[in-house]
Amino acid sequence: MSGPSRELPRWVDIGLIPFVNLSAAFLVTGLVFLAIGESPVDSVIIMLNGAFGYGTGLGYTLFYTTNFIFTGLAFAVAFHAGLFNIGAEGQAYLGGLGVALVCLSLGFLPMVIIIPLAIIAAALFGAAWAFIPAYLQAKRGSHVVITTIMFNFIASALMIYLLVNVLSPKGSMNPETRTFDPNAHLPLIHDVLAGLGMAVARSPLNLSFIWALVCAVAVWLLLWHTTLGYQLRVLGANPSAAAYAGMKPQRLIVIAMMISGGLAGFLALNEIMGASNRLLLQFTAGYGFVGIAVALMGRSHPFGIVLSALLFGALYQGGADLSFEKPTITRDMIVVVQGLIILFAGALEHMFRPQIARFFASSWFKAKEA
Amino acid sequence: MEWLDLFAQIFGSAIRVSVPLLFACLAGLYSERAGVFDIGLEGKMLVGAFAAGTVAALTGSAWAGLIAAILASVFFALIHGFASITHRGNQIVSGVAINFIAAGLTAQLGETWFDIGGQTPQLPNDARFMGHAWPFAAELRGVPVIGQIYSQILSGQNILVYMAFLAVPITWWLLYRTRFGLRLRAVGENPAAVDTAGISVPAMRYAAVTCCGVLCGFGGAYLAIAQGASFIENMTAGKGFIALAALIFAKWRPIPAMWACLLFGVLEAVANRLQGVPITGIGEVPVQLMQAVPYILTVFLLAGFIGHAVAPKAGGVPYVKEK
Amino acid sequence: ADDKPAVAYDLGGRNDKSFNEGAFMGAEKFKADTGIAFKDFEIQNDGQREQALRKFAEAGFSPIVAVGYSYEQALKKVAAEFPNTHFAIIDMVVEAPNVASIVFKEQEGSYLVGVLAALASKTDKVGFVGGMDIPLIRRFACGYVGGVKATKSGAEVFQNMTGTTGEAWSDPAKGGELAKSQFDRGADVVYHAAGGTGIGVLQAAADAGKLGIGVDSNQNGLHPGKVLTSMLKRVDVATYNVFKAGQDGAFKPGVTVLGLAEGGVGWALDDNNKALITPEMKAAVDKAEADIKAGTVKVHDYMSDSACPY
Amino acid sequence: MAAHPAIALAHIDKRFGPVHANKDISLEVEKGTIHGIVGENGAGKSTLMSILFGFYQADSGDIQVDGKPTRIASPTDAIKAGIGMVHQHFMLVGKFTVLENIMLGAEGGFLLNSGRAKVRRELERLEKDYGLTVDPDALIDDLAVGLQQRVEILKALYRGAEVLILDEPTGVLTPSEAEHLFRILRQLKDQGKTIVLITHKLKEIMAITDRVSVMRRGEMVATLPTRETSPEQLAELMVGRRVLLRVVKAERQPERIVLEVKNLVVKDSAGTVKVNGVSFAVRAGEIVGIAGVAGNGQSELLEAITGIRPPFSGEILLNGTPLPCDAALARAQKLAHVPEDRHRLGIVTSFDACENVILGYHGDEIYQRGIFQDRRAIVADTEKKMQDFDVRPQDPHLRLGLFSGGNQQKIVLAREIEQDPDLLIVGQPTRGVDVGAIEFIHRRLIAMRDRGKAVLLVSVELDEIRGLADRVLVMCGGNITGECAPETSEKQIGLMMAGAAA
Ligand SMILES: Nc1ncnc2c1ncn2[C@@H]1O[C@H](COP(=O)(O)OP(=O)(O)OP(=O)(O)O)[C@@H](O)[C@H]1O
Ligand SMILES: Nc1ncnc2c1ncn2[C@@H]1O[C@H](COP(=O)(O)OP(=O)(O)OP(=O)(O)O)[C@@H](O)[C@H]1O
Ligand SMILES: [Mg+2]
Ligand SMILES: [Mg+2]
Repeated sequence: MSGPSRELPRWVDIGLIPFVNLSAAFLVTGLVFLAIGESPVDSVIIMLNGAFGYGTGLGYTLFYTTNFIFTGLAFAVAFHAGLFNIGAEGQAYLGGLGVALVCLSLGFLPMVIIIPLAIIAAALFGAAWAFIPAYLQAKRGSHVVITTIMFNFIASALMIYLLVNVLSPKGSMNPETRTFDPNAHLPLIHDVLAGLGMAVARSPLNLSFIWALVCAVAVWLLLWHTTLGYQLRVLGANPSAAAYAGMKPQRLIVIAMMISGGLAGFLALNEIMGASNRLLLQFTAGYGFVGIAVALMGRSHPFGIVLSALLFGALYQGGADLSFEKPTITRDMIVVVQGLIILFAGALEHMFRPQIARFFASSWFKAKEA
Repeated sequence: MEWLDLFAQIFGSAIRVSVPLLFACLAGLYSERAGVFDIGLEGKMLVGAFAAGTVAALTGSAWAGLIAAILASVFFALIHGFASITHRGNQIVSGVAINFIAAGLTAQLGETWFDIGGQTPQLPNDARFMGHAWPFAAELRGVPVIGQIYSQILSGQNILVYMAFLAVPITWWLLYRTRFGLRLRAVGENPAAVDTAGISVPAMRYAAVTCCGVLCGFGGAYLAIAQGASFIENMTAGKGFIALAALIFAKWRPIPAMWACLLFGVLEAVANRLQGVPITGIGEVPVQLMQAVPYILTVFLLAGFIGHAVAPKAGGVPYVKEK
Repeated sequence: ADDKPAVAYDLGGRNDKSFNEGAFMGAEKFKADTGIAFKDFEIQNDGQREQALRKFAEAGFSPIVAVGYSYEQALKKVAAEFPNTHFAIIDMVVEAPNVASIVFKEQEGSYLVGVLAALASKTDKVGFVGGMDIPLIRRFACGYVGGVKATKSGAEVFQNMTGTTGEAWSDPAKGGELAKSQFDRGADVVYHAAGGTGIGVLQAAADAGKLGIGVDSNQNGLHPGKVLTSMLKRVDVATYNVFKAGQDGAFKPGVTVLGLAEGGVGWALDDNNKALITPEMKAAVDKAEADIKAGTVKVHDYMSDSACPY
Repeated sequence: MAAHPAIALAHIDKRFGPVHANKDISLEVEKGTIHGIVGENGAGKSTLMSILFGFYQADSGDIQVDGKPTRIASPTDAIKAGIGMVHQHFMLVGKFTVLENIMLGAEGGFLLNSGRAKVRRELERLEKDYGLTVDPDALIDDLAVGLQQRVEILKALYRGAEVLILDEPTGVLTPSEAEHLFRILRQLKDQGKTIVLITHKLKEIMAITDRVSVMRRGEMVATLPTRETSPEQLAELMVGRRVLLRVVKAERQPERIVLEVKNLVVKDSAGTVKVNGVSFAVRAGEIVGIAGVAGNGQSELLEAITGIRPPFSGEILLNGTPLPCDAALARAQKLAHVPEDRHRLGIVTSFDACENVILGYHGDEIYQRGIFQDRRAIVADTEKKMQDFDVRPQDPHLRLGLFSGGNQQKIVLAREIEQDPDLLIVGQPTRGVDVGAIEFIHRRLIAMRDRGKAVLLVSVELDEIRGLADRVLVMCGGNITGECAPETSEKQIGLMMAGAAA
């Protein structure tokens, strides 16, 4: 009986390999910077400073991080159950509808009541939008990847219709709702801290950041410390074993997707209830798709996801500052960087593994023989 | 008489609209039939459009633009192949990455090179593929049905339109009548069978994604230098995904793919035409509903309510010999 | 204070050949005239409006011109945070002591190009392609219809809107299709108020041998001889004026309405289209202009009652 | 030796990561003979043949074909050298016709048309020569396994194979189909073809081969003329020591009925009837064995009883009460199940051992603490079970995939047996398990019986059935074709397995 010789050390698996992949992505990014005639080094300095160097920047970084935690967790929960939910975009969009309906109609209630209601609404609407693809996958075998793509587009059409024809005030130029009553604004962190006597820079960072961290812990507990989570993971790792063990795969598929959709819906808490305070078009802005990369980078583990969400948040905010500082660099550059990270950390995640494995196999040997 | 005219107009418009869908749909067909799923059609068309717009602007030649579009799109197709064939990465993730990179890179490079808001410069007509009227088109316009079809639908389209529709029988022929097609279909169903028959699975799949890249290049070129006269940021606007829907709708077969694209084209043409016009008995149909119809139809199909779409068996699964 | 003017463009971007480009031209002219540099920023999504304004304000820029009505909410917030910074917003009214709001009487300019379109049309059918379906664009459409009908009461005007989202401003393929469908129905002149989408409209007109009408900036040069004229909306003048006032320390908050009389709107005549404008057409449009300025002709403002009487 | 051997392998070595699949193997196959290769699961037989066919590359070693050193870097090279292979898992495209499958890779030109005609002609000839009849225009998916296998053979012959390798060809065949196959193989041999036959079934080796090679744990331990050996000797060579074919067990009187199956009909997902109105009973204190060639409905029968696959009709009673089709409820009614296909059903290889120990019992109260799982209880329970079943290494946190096959099986057995069920259903309990573990597992099963539990055992190993069971049921074609005592001769049982009534 031999030991786990084929295994790479855990730190290599969750630390070194993602790091190498990320470095490859940044290397190529550097080449793109050179290609458009910008110094990569300067750019990195500006981005780091933009993301972490001053209060507002840090606030924005964490604000974006919040979005990515939600969508990253959303992807990860479904992924653990073996489902590829690329519909976070649409689910978050619908979550926005739920939040907006609560905030618009119940804005007269005290904040302590509105906030939980909005959380529930975000989760319910997001989950409801995930339910149909989930149900079709469970009962009719329609592949959830394709149906969730389709549902992103359907959500977009639906929301445009609602915003243009139903929700926007008459005579308004923008298809967006009126601004919510102050009771229905999620408190901004700088306001909260000011109330506690701490002065921090203004930014849209709001209480949903805390909620995102709570969700990360909750997802971790769910997946690794509850029977439901156990069942979801068995379903993902070996669906036949799930059936053998008397689990109900169809029900689990629906549950996993609905949890996933609910988490995606929380994106709206941050964007709609926290920042813009009104429902507007396309507020999801691709966060749902980036969530895939966030989850993959974070090895689908909540704590990994929080870290990689921070990375993407910093990238977003640093990128915004960069394009502000350097007129030649547009925000699109950040889209490129994200794409490269998705490519190298996601699609090409196995590229460097054999080399690394070989390296460790050899040093392993040496250590053993010595 | 008037409704005949209307019909001809809508159909003419539907053809123009469906051309990029058709290119992308056939592109996806090659790739997915070989077992490589591709949600990066959108991105590849976009880089194709950008390359076409750029090179046509620089050289003044539409053909140079087309070749550039093909090369650029094939390059991205090969990245997808590198990730999903050579490195057995997740094909969905790779597709998402391609879409991101394409969207960002085209806009950034456009901005860097031309500094006109991420677009490429407006092209003069001789740097575009222009439509050419067929002989006697104008004269026959008045002849009902045949004349209308001839003059309003067949005549006056640019060469890429004809190529798109020609690509359908060619694809059919390649797929079902040639060695290449047999192997391509086999590799999407059971790559191990292909492997043991002494055919390289990676080579077949690379060939397939290359075909995919070529056709996406055509689609992009059509948008930028035939239908339009420059590349514009994000000008594919979701067409790659509608094409994907059409591909599923056609159950991964070439001739039905054409009908699916035309159907979706007609939907858009009708939506354009009926905008703001109330339909008797129904009232005004929201444009958003019309826009969502292709997606809704596809979901219905996938759910098995209209026939059943069964994807190529080995689709989406990397081929691993030594497991 | 030292003068640090800035411009934040709308989604179409600095070089949209149209609305945003107008603001850019105005700023460039200011720079050329005064030697004072300005900073500008193109947002990529709605979320950045607030961030862009705040960044400018924090960096000490003033006056800051926000181009486009979509900046309303963001400006309300940021203007309150930075009471000592001067802001201006175009196409929208934001009431704050440090904000200047500049709006145009687009209906008047549109009326004039409507007159020209009616006279240039041989089929007595003309078209209009709008961008996003919002009251502002309906105001363009309504003024245009007014001009057409006043000239040829029997003329038919086809109207299409490209869409209902921001993307409607940058979908030239769709713009082209809409224009073609209007040509199919017999139109031979088409006016667009659709930003980047309009590029496709003008292209389709040129391809089909029909006439297009440009908007905002002078677009006559895009397809010389194929663009009948352009409805000028002098965003450049507005931007220039705000910058200039900032330089002179004469910033004036409140609403400024720029119509024909104020030189805020107009129509473009240059070498590119002078062959298309016959003396009779010029006479007719000059008369209409005089009538409007004199108040004898009142062009209906769609936004006053969300209706178009023509 | 006068002529060259058809195939000569010398010093073939192959590793898959840590698994040393082939260790310095040399083998010669005489021309015009049928050469058998036997060995336990995982001995490396398939790997060796895949190397010969160019599907895998040997890490070192040489190959000679017909006396000429040949580099076989891909199946193309092998085909060129006149080697054909029928794989354990068929390499056919289900949606293609027979014709297209045969053409694939040998289309004979860019256009398919000319090739098609040629294949048709060639098929006719092969049909005449060897009696290999198939409809060239039938879809593979519509063909029975026996016919699919025929297509595989035709594929090889069409490519001009002189050496034909068959990897466990009879595992999926009924005895009569197997008989037909052997007739074909003999005919091929008579025409001068060389055949390499991999199988687990010593009977087949004795019946048809001229020479036989035995592999054990990646090594070639012997090559003998078939005439000069016996099944006992081969078995001994295979496992490396004398095999106890008999299990010692005391007499026991069966008691009340625990499981009763009445007129059970089960269909597979494609709708074909796999179990065709089967009735039987299992009493407390007895082991009932179900014998039969794999694929004759045993799997579906087990799946129906254990609640994984809904039966089409019929009744299943456990302790007198109807058993719903629900694996969780079945467990709650004290039915435990050791599945046939461990990797597919029984375990999750990417999970830790302790997470596998609760599989199926994850809802049990002892594993819960409030709304959370009680990790400590789970680990403690795992440690206990590992100790009881001598699982090595005894690490509850090790990923299950890192345990050897025998230890994985022990973990599954520990999980199911320790639940102290009334009825234990066991499929292939010793598949891929070494001899030491086999004995251990057999003893545990008998201990269950002796505690008055009911055990239903399904195995393709006749010896195992005959050694363990108190009663033997024989299944064939979805029917129970007979019941007999374990002492019944192998030949007699074999007849029943082939469908002849007892
Ligand atoms: N592709 C592979 N990757 C890794 N390990 C493999 C691979 N193929 C086989 N092995 C391992 O090599 C060893 C020999 O396997 P092989 O399939 O040759 O055995 P076999 O004798 O054919 O067994 P069986 O009788 O079960 O078919 C086993 O331990 C197996 O797990
Ligand atoms: N696919 C694999 N991946 C990783 N490790 C493996 C793999 N297959 C086998 N191993 C490792 O190799 C060792 C030997 O495995 P193998 O199944 O050959 O054991 P064995 O000697 O046959 O034991 P047993 O008789 O209990 O089956 C195992 O302990 C396992 O850790
Ligand atoms: Mg084998
Ligand atoms: Mg073993």
